[in-house]
Parts: sequence; structure tokens; C-alpha cells
Amino acid sequence: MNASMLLTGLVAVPWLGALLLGIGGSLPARAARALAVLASASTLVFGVLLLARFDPALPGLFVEQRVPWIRSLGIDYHLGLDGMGLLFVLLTGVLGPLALVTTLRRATRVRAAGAWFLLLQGSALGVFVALDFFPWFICWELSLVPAFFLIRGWGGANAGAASYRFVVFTLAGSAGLLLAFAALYAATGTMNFTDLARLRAAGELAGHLGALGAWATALAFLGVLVGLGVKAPLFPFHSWMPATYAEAPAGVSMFLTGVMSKMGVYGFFRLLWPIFPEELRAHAGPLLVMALGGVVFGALAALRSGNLRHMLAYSSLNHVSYCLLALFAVAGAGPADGVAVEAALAGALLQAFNHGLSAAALFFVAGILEQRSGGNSDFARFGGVRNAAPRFALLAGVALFSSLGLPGLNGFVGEFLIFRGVFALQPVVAAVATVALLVTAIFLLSFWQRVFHGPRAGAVAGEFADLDAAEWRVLGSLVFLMILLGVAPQLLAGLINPLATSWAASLTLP
Amino acid sequence: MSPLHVCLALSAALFCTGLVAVLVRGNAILVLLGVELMLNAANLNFIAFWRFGPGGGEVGLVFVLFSIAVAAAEAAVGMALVIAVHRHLRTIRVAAANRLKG
Amino acid sequence: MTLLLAVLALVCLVPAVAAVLVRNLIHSALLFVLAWLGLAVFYLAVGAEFIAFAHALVYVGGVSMVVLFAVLLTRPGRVDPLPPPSTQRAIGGVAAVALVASMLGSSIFWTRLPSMEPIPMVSLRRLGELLAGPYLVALLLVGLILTVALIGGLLLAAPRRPSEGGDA
Amino acid sequence: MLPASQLWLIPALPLVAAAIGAAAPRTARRLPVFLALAAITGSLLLSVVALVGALAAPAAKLTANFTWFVAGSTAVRLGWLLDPLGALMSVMVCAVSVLVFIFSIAYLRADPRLGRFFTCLSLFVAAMLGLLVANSLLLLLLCWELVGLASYLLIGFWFDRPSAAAAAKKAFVITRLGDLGFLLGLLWLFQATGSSLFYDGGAGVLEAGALERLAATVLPGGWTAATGIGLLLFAGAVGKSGQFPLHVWLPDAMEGPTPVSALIHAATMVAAGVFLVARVFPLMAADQGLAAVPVHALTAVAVVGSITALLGAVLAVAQTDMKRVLAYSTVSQLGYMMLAVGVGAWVAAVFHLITHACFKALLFLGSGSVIHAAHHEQDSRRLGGLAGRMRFTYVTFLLGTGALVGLPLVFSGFWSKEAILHAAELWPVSHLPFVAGLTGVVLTAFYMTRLVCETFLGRPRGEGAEHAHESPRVMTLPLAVLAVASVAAGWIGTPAWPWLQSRLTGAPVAAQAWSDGLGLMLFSTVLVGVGIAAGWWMYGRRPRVDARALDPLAQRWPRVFAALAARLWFDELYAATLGRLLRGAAALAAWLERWVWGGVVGLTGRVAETTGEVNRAIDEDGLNTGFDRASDGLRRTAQQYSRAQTGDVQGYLRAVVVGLAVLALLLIWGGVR
Repeated sequence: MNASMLLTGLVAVPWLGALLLGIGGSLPARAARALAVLASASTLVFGVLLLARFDPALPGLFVEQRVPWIRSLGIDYHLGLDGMGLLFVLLTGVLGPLALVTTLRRATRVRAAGAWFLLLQGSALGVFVALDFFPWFICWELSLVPAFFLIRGWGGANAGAASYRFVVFTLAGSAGLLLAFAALYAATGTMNFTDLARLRAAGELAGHLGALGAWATALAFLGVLVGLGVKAPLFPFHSWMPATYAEAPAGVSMFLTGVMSKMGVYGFFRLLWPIFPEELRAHAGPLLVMALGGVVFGALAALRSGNLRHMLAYSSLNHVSYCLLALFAVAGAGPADGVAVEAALAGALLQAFNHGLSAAALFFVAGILEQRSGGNSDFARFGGVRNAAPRFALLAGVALFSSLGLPGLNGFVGEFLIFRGVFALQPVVAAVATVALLVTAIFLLSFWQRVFHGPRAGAVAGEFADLDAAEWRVLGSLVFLMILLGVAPQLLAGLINPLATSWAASLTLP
Repeated sequence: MSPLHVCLALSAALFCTGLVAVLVRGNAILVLLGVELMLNAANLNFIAFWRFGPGGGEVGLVFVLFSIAVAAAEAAVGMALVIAVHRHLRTIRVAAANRLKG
Repeated sequence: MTLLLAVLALVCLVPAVAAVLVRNLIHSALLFVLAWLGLAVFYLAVGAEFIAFAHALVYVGGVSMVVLFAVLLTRPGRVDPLPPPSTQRAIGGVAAVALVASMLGSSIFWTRLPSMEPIPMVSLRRLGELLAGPYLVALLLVGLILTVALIGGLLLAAPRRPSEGGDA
Repeated sequence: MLPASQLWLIPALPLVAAAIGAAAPRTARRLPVFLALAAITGSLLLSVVALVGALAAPAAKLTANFTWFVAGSTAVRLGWLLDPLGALMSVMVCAVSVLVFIFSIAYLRADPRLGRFFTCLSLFVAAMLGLLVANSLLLLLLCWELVGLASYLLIGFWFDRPSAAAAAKKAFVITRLGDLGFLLGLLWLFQATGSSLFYDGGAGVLEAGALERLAATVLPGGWTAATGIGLLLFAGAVGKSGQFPLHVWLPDAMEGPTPVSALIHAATMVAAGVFLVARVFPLMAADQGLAAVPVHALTAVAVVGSITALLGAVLAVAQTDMKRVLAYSTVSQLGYMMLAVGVGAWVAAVFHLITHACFKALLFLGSGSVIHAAHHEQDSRRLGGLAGRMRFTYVTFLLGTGALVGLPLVFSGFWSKEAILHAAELWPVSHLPFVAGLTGVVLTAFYMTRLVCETFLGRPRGEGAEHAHESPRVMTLPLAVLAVASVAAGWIGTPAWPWLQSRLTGAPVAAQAWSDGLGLMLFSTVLVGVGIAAGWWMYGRRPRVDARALDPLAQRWPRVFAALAARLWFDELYAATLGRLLRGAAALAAWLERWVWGGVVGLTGRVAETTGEVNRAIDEDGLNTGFDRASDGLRRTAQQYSRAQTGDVQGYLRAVVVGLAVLALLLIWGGVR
């Protein structure tokens, strides 16, 4: 199989699965479930096949497919992968099937849920491989539709309002994105990321945009920033997040926080930084403050919330903000200490991956607690879970400490590298951000103490089953990856080192 | 009064008759037949201008052939729709098929 | 020539108007057949033989059968919940038609049309060459449309299995 | 002879035991126990072999470095280090662990989660040993955090007791507070030197090149990078070793099973802070020669150590819980060690660390034996009269007490404490450490006498004590071994035969003359005597009769005693300051979330309407209300508009026709071309 087919197949197979599920009217639930899981797991297979083609010596795209699509508009069907894209594809490959299994396990209307989910997964993959704005934006927007229906149709009591809010916020952001790229297209005649980055690197982009008007560059930058910032989310564009994560079904929350929020982070690295490096540098100060605000504020808000889902949502804000903190610190520093820049960039990408794993695992834990207690995840309803379900407690504990950044688990490596880089570039910011580490420890351990320790109480006082085989497989595989990647981070770091090095060397994307 | 005038007048008259059927008659079958009549009027125009017009080649003639074919298809699908509607609503009054009203 | 055409036009128009006005549906359908026959004759007189035959075949032979079957299959049920069609609506419709008719008529009769000699007729062979040549794609598409219409008509009209009886 | 490249085996053995134990089914209770014992014995043997190898060449820093992973183009390297300090500590940790493990088998025999207990213990030992043989500050930090995790798990071993769960969290959070300093110090060091390896053939951070650079980097205010890094690293040590002001977690950590207190919160883990400071001593001392530095790193260490030594001893005086007395005593002794490092005598600190590990483990295990026998009664007021019932425990406890208070010449604690006091006396900067140390000596003697009298003398004053009888062999055997060690461990470092000192520094240390320091020895001996006499006079002369009787000290100075018994309100102080600050910040964050972020963005929407629905706005933030309103409006408009959709096809067509006609008329008559 040649490489370009791999790329197309990567995106197409989940969509095909969604289509089959959509039209396969008489498919029994078991078969539908199996088909959905197979289609979802194909991503991992494609990811591994692509991994075999990865060339560590090459900082740029190692697989690329580019054929003209709409000639009159200069739009190409342009897919490609570099180490960063592959990292996110692998993340999707790991989380997709697990989140799907979780979603379908107790879902009614299995066929519909599976079809929506596969559509979501394929769109996310499309975002990670597309290199032309046109297909990229189609996937970016398309991902909203299944997410909306999944939240609305299978979510909690207030899912209607939450899904609505989610879609409206994200769409508002996307509008900025679309306008910005319309401006870029009007100015340059192309919407291809690599072409735009090349123009920028050659110093011609500013001239093109300047022809549109004095404010064109700034407004385009702002549009892209807001569009990506809402998705990631960048503080303070996060207001949609707690309610959405709280109302979505557990499996969908896993995917939302594990993969969809990474679409925003990915966009920062793929779009914003290579195309607007100077604007980013000029505004790095306020942006850095915003990211730092997300770090500190997310941790404090999580400390305050008495509901597991809300806590995890704010904790996600906190963790994702570390990635952006690293990026903004690097962007603001300009050509500085190369080693620190490399560490910060590699750390940001590793953190994105690792947060995906641990946050997904914690949302899975939340889902189990809710399912066992009848659909509520307020701390006050629990107590002594560790007594009632020791195996569950063991795995949940590993996930918790991974999120807390315990060395030896995956969460530590990314955070350490980010702090390593940010400390060298912005020591004060790093020092303030460490406070969030402490607060994170406090709220996670408070949650643990309240829910897992102490005598059995509340919903746990009666029947409270330990993990069954399927749950054990999902949580166990996540925990296995956490330990593996914590001990041997080179497995992931090898993917992104060439990029980090070349970025640090040029401070722009190739 | 040239032959062309006669043709055009007949065409206009047929078109208006068809329009009356479409707009006034409540029966779905008659509505469809009215549409057919309007299509016929159009065909007649094509032929008239081919024959008596400023000379546009044979395009008009060929077009009429296609038009007849499409009209036949339309009639087939239309009648099938009428039958389907009748099965659901036990009537073929156009005014009865208003489920999508706001 | 003009006179012949005018007579034929009346032969054609009278059944058409009657068809639209009569209450009985069967009569109406039969009157339509008459009108189409008249139209075919008109085509013949104008000089489009092939079209005339095609028209007669399709309408008099095909469409009219379909219409008659549809009429027979859809005898109105005993209860008709809707109020009878109001005269107000009829007046509105007729007014709209009158508007169109006046427009068309005025534009036809006030336009000074060039009086030209009839152009030579087209042989059937030439027509076949045209269809197999420049219009081949269109011809194929028309065939496709007819096929789709056939299948679609069947699907729509075929009775559903009771198990799935949704509200489609 | 164990080469440095094989050092990883020492922590790996218990780690494997822990991994298997964690994966083993819950029903297999004995498997983790056997595995843990086998692994720790193996590690002990390997450590001894390593120690022999290290002593053969004490000054050579044998290292084995390797790349952990590569970030960008820079490798993050870790390594193992074989030197007498690490090897000696490993032997000590393994030896104490073996004894504590054996003791635990009997102590927790009835607990259904015995297997889990040993799994956690194995994890702890693995991490602790890794910490000791690490040649990289980063690897040390990794193990440091894992040690903290193990401590967390073991303090909260009886997690269904809310107090244990709370204590575990407190310990983890407060040590992590210190760890933030550690992390920042590490980052700074990384940035300044580009490495975290201690010794790396001249490129390590503890080698001359890096130290000179660090000392030469001057920050505003005269601080050097070396001072800053040293102080930050010391913050980590403060947290871990229970130094003032982060000492509050250690007494609470006594909620864990007593063997855990003995091993982790007395002998080994809490000493890791002292070990860290001793390990990076060259870095801490790098700024010593510079007069411009406002506060030398070591000075801060000495001051904190002095305060802690004194504070711990003072607080121990008023505790009634056996284990808490010992816990404050541990705080105090750790303060002595820090004090020693601060005045430059890191060798004396390590010496005291080792002797303290022996006798404090002995004391804790002894108290464990008492608690076990007295059916988990650990309030010394309700014990009493155990001297006759538990003779063996009593004797070994007395030996441990002798070592702790520093009875002269025989006991190990005497020698190590003398070494510290001697160094403090000669410290040129201040006399505070010396005075604090001497005061601490009196207080130590006093509170230990009080503890022994209350617990073992008089008559039983509670159910538990009445029915107590001697513990089984498995428990007394470790007591016996530790008792011997408590006495004998001091002989390796006497002034007459400074074996330890010469081995640790790698340079020969001349034996001191008897007369040198003799005065100090006599003086401190007198102080010990005063303390014991005071204790005996108050508590031993007329032993307590009733469990509810007021403490003699409380009768005399009720206010002072109440203050001490309340631990000088440190917990309350933190709750009122830091805790309130954090809670306030969190409340502020929640308030901002609800009103400001939503509100600022919401201004672009429909601010005016949010005020209308107060109740709703409290639950939802203003922004979402705006969106809901806007969409409602849209929906209503759409409903109005949809009335035009009558469903009357012919009606639509009429409209179309009229529209078309109008359009055509306009075109025809309007003159539009």
C-alpha cells in the first residue's frame, strides 16, 4: 500500500464505517458494535503502518499526497504527516476505540451512536492530516455536528443546553478562523498551510496582506487566534467547557478532552505559529499571561468545584494551558537558548499527548462512578470506593497520580520539559506556574480522599461493583500506556525531536 | 397573422389552460396533467421557432425530444407520488398534503 | 396555411379547456387524450413528423394510460375531511392566470415578428445523426433519467411492508 | 565488587517485588511478603558488596551514566553513582528495612491487606534505594517523588479511617510544597549548567567547573546562582525532612502503621532531605568564600536546623501519644542533622543520620511492640506498669532511649551528637546552633525520661496495659538486633577512631587527642544528667496513678503546657493563613468564572438581559443567558415567519406566478434593458 493511500484510508475508513452503520438498517446491535469498533481501531493500524514509515532524520513531512482538487480556486487535496501529526494520529488511534467502546457499552441506539462517533473520529483525523485550509476546515467544522448530536442524544439531563452552548461557542470561533483565511486567500491566492508558511518565511506575506488594508494582518491573526483559542481552550475562552464536559456521555467526554481539545493545540502549532510568527511574538506578553491565567485559574477553579466532571474540566484547562504556555514562551523569546526552546516545544507536544491519556482515563473513572451511583458525580455522594472496589481504585489511582505529574508516569515528562524550557525563557512565569502544581495535588488528593478513602458512604454504602472485564480492559490499557510512556518517554519523543530541533533552529515551521 | 403568430397564440392558450388546472383545480391528478399541458405549450414554442423563426438550426427539434422524455418521466413519478399520497391520506386533494406547514 | 393552423389550434384547444373545467375525472382524462391527439396533428401540419409521432406515442399511448390507472386507483374515500374548494381561491387562481394570459397575449400580438419562409424540413436520418453525435451525452442522460424515474415510481407506489410502516 | 553500571540492581529487586505484588491477586497474601523479604535481602547483600567496593576507593566517584530520552537534540541523562555515602546509606536502609519487614509480619498478621502492605513497602524501599544511588538530580527527584507516593500510600494504609486519609493527604501536599522549591532549583541548575548529573567526568554539576560558574553568576542583591539553587533545593529538603516551618505533617504521619513510622518517618525517608543536602554539599558550600552574598545557603540551613531542633524538642515535652513524642523527637533530631550540615559538618550529619536510624527505629518498633500488646492503646497516660509485663521490650526501649539522649561513652547517639555539637561550637558565624543544640540535649533527656516513666513505670492505668504481655519472637528479634546496633553504631566514628569520617570524605582524618573537646563532652553529659534528673523528679518519683490526672508540668505552668500540647497552634496558623489564602483564591476564581469571564464576553451579547434573571444567572454565567435569549428571539421570529408556510402548494404557486408576472411587467414596461 503506498503512502498516500494510507493517508486517505486513515480518514476514510472511519467515515466508511459511519456510512455503513448509517445505512445498515437491519444490522443487529452486536454486529453494529463490532463494526464500529473495527472501523475505529483501524486508525491505530494505520497509525502503526505510518509509524513504520517515519523517518527520524527528516524534520518535515514524511508522507504527503497532493493532487489538485478545485483548480479554479487553487484548492488542493493536500494531506501530509510529520512527526507532530503522527503523534496526534496515534493519540486518536489509542483513544478513539476506547472512547467508542465506552460510549457504546451502555448506549441505546447503538447504530446511531456508533455512526456519529465514527464520523467524529474521522473528522478529527482529517484535521490532523489535512494541509490545505479547505479540507482542513471542512473536517474542523464537520467534527462539531457529530459531537453536538452525541452530547444531545446520549448526554445528561442538561445536555441540550450544553451541546447548544458548545456548538455556538465553537462556531463563533470558527467564524473568525474562516474570515481570517478568507483574507489570506484574497491576499495570496492560496489557502495551503505549507505554501502560506513558505510565503511567510520568505517575508512576502506581510506585503500581500498589507495590500488589503492596514489592519488586515492583525485582524487575520486575531481571527485565527480566537478560532483556535476557543477550541483548545485558551483562557478565558473556556466558558463552554465545564458544562459540555459535564453533560456529555463519559465516552464522548473522553474523546472531547483527549482528542478534540488537542485539535486546538495542534492548530496553534500548525497554523498560528508558522503563518503569524511575528504577530505571535509581538503579542506574546498578553498571551503568556492568558496561558498562565489558564494554568493557575484552572487549578484554583478545580479546587473549588465539588463535582468530579467540573473538576476534571478545569483540570483539563490547567493542563492544556501548559502546552500553550510553552508555545507562547518560545514565541515571545525569539531566537534564544536553543536547548530550552527545544525542551519547551517537545514538552508541549508530549504534554498534549499525555494529557490526552490521563484526562481520558479520569473521565472514564468519572463515568464509572456516575454509572454506579445512578448518574451523579458530586463528591458528597461517595466515600470509601477503595474499600468497595479495590481494583478500580488501583487503576484510578495510577491515572490520578499521572495527572498530578508523578515521576515515573507519563504526565511528568511533558510537564518537566515545559518547565525546563519556560524556566529558562521566562523564569518568573515558570515560578508562578509551579504554584498550580501544588494546587493540582491538593484538589486531586482531596477528591481522592473524599471519594475513595474513608468509610463506605453514600452511593457506595450498598452495592458497588468492581470493574468488569470490559472496563478493566479500557482502563487497564490506558494505565499500561501511562506507565510505559512514563518510563520510556523516548518512544514518543523520537517522533517530535526532529521537528523540535528544526523549529528551534529556524523558529518557524518548515 | 402569420403561422408563427398562430402557433404562439395556441402555445400561450395551452399554457394558460394548464396554469388554470394547476392553480385552481384541487385534484392532484389534474394538477399534474396541467403541468403536462404547460410542457406541451413549451414544446410547441420550440417547434414554432424552429420552423418559422429566424433559423436556429435543429436544436429546437432535438430539445423537444428530450423535453417529451423528461415529461414522461415526470408523469410517471408524479402519478406514483399521487398513489403514495393517496395511500397515506386516503385523498388526492392537494390541499390535504400540508403536513409541512409552519 | 395560417387558416389550417388556426382551425387545428381550435381543435386542440377546445378539448383542453373542457378537460380542465369538467368535474368528472375520467371525462377530464379522456378529453386530455383528445387534446394531445390534436396537438400531434398540429405538429404534423407544422412539418415536424417525427415529433408528432413521438408525441402521440408518449402521450396518447403512455401517459394517458398512466393517468387512467392513477384515476382508477385513487377513487376518493368515503370521508373527505377537507372543506370544499372555495370560490375565493378559484377566483384568485383565475386572476393570476388572467394576468399571465394578458401578458403573453399582449407580448405575442404586439411583437412584430419577422415573416419568414419555412425552413426546409429535417430528415429522420439527420435527427438520428444529431442524437448519436453532438447530443449523445444528453441522450444517455435522458435514458438514465427515465430509468431512475421508473425505479423511483415503482418504489414510491409499491406498498410498504407493514413492519416498517414509518411516517415517510 | 559491584560496578557502578550494575548499581541499578539494588533498587530494581524491590521494584520487581512491588510490581509482582501489585499485580498479584488479593487472595495471595503470602506471596508479596516472601517476595519483599527475598528482594530486600538481595538488595542488602548487593549493597554490602557495593559498599566494600566503594570503601576500596572512597574518593573515586564511580558513575554509570545513560540517556533517558532525547528532547529536541539534547539528551536528558541520568546515572548511577557509587561512593561511600550512597553505599553506606543503602546498607543502612536495607538493614533497617529487613528488620522492619520481619517485625511487620507479626505486627500486621491479622490484617487482610498484609500483601498490599508489603507491596507498598517494597515500592518504598525501591524508590529510597534509587534515591541513594542516583547520580543525577533529576533521577533523585524522580525517586524522591516516588518515595513520597509510597509514604502517602502507607500513611493512608488504613484509609477507611478519615484521620489516616487526611494525614496522608497532608503529608503529600506539604512535602510537595517543598518539592516545588526542589523542582525550581533543579530547573535553574539545568538551565545554568545544562546537566543534572552530579559527576560526569568533569562536566557534572558538583564538579569544579560547574561550581565555579555557578558561584560566579551574580544576581541582583549580591546573590549568586549557587546560593539561589542551594536554597531552593534546601526547600525540598525542608519539606521532606520535616524542618521548620514545614514540620507539621510528620506528627500526623503517625496515623500509619507503626512499622511504617519506624522505617519511613524515622529511619529513612525523612532523612532523605539530610541526604540530599549532604549529597549536594559542594554546591551548597560554593558560595562560602564570597563575602557579598547576603545569606549563605549553609547559614540558612544551619538556622532552620537550629530552630527545628529546638522546636521539636519543646513540642515533644507536652505530647501524650507515644508515637507523637517520638515523632517530635524525630523532627528535633533531623534538625540536629541539618544544623550539622549547615555548620559545614556534613559528615557528622550523616553519622548522626545512621545512628539515629538505628535507635529511632528501635524506639518506634518498641512502641509498636507496646501498642501491639496493649491492643492499639498508644496514649501513654493509659499505659503504665509495662516494665514487668514486657521486660524484653522495656530493656531494649531503655537502650534506645540511652542512645537518643546520648548517655556518654557507650551509646551511639552520644558520639554522633558530640560530633555535631563540636562542629557547632566551632562555627564562626553565630552561636545560635550551639546554644540550640545544648538546649535540645536537656529537653531530649527530659522528654524521653518522661515517656519511659509514663509508659513503663507505675501501675497499669487502662484495659490494654493490664492485659499486655510480651510480644512474639518475630517482633522481639528485630528489637534485639537494633538494640545492639544502637549501641555499637557509634563506635565507627569516635574521635579516637574516625573511620567513618575518613571514609566519607575520602581523605584521612587524624584521630583527635582525648583532651580536645573533652570539656564539651563533660558539659553535655552534665546537661543530659540534668534533663534525666528533672524528668525523674517530676514523673518517675511518684508515677502517675490515674489516667485522667493532670500532668505535673500542666499543674505548674498550665498555659505553657496547653500551648505546647496544642503544638503551638502551627496547624491552626496554616489553616488561618495559607489555607484561607488558597480557599480565598479558589473562591475568587469561582466568582470570576461565574461573573467576569462570562460577563466580559457576554457584554458583546446581551448584558442587559442577564440582570433580569438573577436566579438563573447565579447558576449559569451571564454569557450563556445571552446566547439563550438571542436564540429564543430568533426562534420566535422564525415561528412568526413560518405561519406563511401554509402547506398549500397551490397558494405558493399563485404567489410565484404573481411574482413572476410582476417581474416580467417591470421588465417589459419599466424600460429595463
